[in-house]
Amino acid sequence: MEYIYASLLLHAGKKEITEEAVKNILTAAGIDVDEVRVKAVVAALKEVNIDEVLKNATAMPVAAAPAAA
Amino acid sequence: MEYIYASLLLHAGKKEITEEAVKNILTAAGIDVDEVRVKAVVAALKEVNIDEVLKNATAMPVAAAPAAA
Amino acid sequence: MEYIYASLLLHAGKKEITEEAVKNILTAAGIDVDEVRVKAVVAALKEVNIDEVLKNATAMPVAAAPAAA
Amino acid sequence: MEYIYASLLLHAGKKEITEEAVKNILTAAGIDVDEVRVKAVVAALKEVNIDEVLKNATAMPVAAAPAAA
Amino acid sequence: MEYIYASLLLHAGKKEITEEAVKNILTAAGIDVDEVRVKAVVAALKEVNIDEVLKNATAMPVAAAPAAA
Amino acid sequence: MEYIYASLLLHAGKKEITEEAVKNILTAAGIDVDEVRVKAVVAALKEVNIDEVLKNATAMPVAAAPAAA
Amino acid sequence: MSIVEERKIPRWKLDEVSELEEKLKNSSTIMIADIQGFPTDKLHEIRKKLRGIAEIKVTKNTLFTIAAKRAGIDLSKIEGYITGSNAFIFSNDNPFVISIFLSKFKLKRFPVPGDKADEEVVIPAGDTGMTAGPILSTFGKLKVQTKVQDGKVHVVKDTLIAKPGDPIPAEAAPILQKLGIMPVYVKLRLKAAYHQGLLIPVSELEINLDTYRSMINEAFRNSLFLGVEIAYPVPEVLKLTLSKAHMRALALAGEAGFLTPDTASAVLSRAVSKAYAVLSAISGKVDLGVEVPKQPEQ
Repeated sequence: MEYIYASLLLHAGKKEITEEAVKNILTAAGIDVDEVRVKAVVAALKEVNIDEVLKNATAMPVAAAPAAA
Repeated sequence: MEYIYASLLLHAGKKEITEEAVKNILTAAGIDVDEVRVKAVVAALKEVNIDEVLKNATAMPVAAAPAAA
Repeated sequence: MEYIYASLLLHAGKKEITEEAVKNILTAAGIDVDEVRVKAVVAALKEVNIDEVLKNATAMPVAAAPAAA
Repeated sequence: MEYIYASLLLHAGKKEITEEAVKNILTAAGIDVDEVRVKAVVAALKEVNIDEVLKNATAMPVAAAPAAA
Repeated sequence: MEYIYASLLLHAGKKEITEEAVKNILTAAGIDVDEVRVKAVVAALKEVNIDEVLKNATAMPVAAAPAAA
Repeated sequence: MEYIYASLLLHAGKKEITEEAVKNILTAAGIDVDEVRVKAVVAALKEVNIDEVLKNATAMPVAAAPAAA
Repeated sequence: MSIVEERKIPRWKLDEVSELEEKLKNSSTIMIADIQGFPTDKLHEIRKKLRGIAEIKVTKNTLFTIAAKRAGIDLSKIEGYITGSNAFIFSNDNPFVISIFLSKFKLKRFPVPGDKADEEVVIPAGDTGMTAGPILSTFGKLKVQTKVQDGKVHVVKDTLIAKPGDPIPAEAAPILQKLGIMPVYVKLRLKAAYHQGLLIPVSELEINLDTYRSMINEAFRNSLFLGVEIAYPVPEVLKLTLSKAHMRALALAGEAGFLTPDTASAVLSRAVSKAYAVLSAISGKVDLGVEVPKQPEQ
C-alpha cells in the first residue's frame, strides 16, 4: 500500500500526484522505489476521481462482519 | 490526515515512526510541517497498535461459503 | 407467489396491473385463478409505490447470510 | 426481468418452463416477445435447480419494504 | 458470466455495448461465442441503467472496523 | 477496472491470464492498453486464487440494486 | 535584584534556584501543572511512576521564574501559567509522550462531599466487617439491603449507589472508606508545556488516542478503497478488486435479468427478493398464504 499512502498524502496536501512526487516521498521514507509500480499507480489514479472514491469509502455501508477474533 | 498517511507509509515500510522520519516525508511531499502536530502524532502512535487497527479495518466478512450456489 | 410474479411481470412490462391482466397471465400459465386473491392483490398494489418497493428490495440474496459466528 | 418473472410464475405453479409457456404468458401480459431472450432463459434454466436456488434465496435477509403511505 | 464481464469491460472503457463489440471481446479472449446469449445480454442491458446498478452494487468487501472504544 | 474485467473474462473462459491475452481483449474492446499496468496486474494475479476469491465474494451481502425502471 | 537583597535570601532558596536552573537547562520539555488541592500522597505516586521519564518538582513560582530567567527560557511565553500552586515537570521526552503517560494511569481517591463518581460505585455483597449499629440506617438510606450476621453488617447483593457522573451521596463516604472503594479520579491538571521554544497549551497537549485510532482507520480505509478502485497490483488488494468486479457483474446480471447457468442464482434471487419485497409491502392487506422470510438478526 505504500504507493497509495504516498498518493493520498499528496492528495491530502493538495499536491499533484506525479511519479516524481511519489518517488520523492518513498525515498524520503527510506523505502525502495519500484519504478513500474509508481508508473502504474500514478497512471491509474489519473483515471479516478479520488475525492469521489474517498467519499464512498466513508459513506458506504460496509458488510457487517463478525469481528475476527 | 497528511501526518497519518506519512505514518502509515513508514509503518508499511517497516520503518520506525519518528519525528524526523515524518518530517522528512512531509517535506519531500512539499507540505509545510507543523512541529507540534508532528510531535503529537508521533507520541500518540507510540501508544496505538497500528497493526491491530488495520486488521480490524479489513476484517473480512465471513469466508463461509454459501450453502449451495 | 404466482400473483406477485404476475404483477411484477406486468410492472416490468410497463403494463397496468388490473384484475383482468393478472387473470390473463395466470390462465396463460395454466394456473387456476383464485378470484378473491386476484382482487385483493390488485387492490393492495394500487396503494403501493412498486418502484419504490423494488428499489428498497435490498441485499441481492446471492448467497447465504454470514454464518453466525 | 419479464422473462424471469414469467419463468418463476411457471415454477411457482409447478408448470414446466418451456419456450412455448413463457411466450404464452408474455403475450397474455401484452408484452412483445423477443424469441432469442426466451430461448436463452429457458435453455439456461434447464441447467439450474430452481428449487435449490430459491431455497437459498429465501434464506436471505429480505428488506422489509417500507409501507407505502 | 463471460458476457457480463465483456459488457462491463466495454462500459468501463466507455464504449457502447453492442453485439459486435461483445463478440469481438469474447473472440479475442478465445471464448466460443453463443449468438443467442450475446443477443440476450445486449438486449437485457439496454433496459438497465448500468451506472446506477454499479453504484449500488458493491458494498465494499471490507468490514467496518469496530470503532475503537 | 478494465484489466480486472478482462482477467475475470479469461478466468471464466478457463483461459490462462497472460499479459498477451489481457492486451488482446482490451484491444478488441477498443481500449488503450497501458503496458505497465497490464504487467503489474497479471503479475499480482498470479498470486491470487481467483476461484477462492469469487467463491468468497458471493458469500458477501450485496447492497441493493435499484429497480430497472 | 540588588546584591544587598540577594544576601538576605536564605541559602536553601539559592540552592533551589540553582537546582531548578540546572534542570531547566538540561530538559527539552518543561511542563506546568496545577496542584491546587492536589493530594500530596498522589503527587508522590506520580513522581514514582514518572521515574526515568521525567522529574516532577513542586516549588515557588518566584524561584522558578528566577531560575527560568537564568536558564534563558523565553518567559513571555510561559509567565501567564506561573500563577497559583504549581508542580513543574522536567523531561527530555516529547511533551505529548509525558501527557499521554500521565493520562494513562488512574489515580483514585475516596470521595469528599460534593464529589461526582468517575466510575460506578457498587457496594459489593458480603461481609462489610462493620459492626451492626447506627451504620445500618446509613445503609438503609442508600437503599442497600443488609442483614446482620454474627453482629456484623452483611450486604445482601451487589448494589449500585452511583453511576459515573452521579453525585456520590455524602453519607456513603464512611462506608466507602471502610470498604476501600475509591470512585473518584485524581488527575494532575496540566496547564502547558514549553518545548524547544514552543509553547503547547493544554488544549493541544491532551491526546485522545481513539481519535488517532479512527484517523488511522479512516486513512487505511481510504487507501484500501482507492487501491481497490485502481486495481492496485498487490494480491491482497486485487482480491478485493476481483470481488468487487464480480459482485458488480452479478448485480448487473441480476438487475438485467440476464440468466445463464452461472448467473442463475443471482438473477433468480434478485427476482425473488423483489417479489418478497412487494409481498411484504402488501402483507398487511392480503394473505397469500406465503411467509415473508424474516430478516435474520445481525
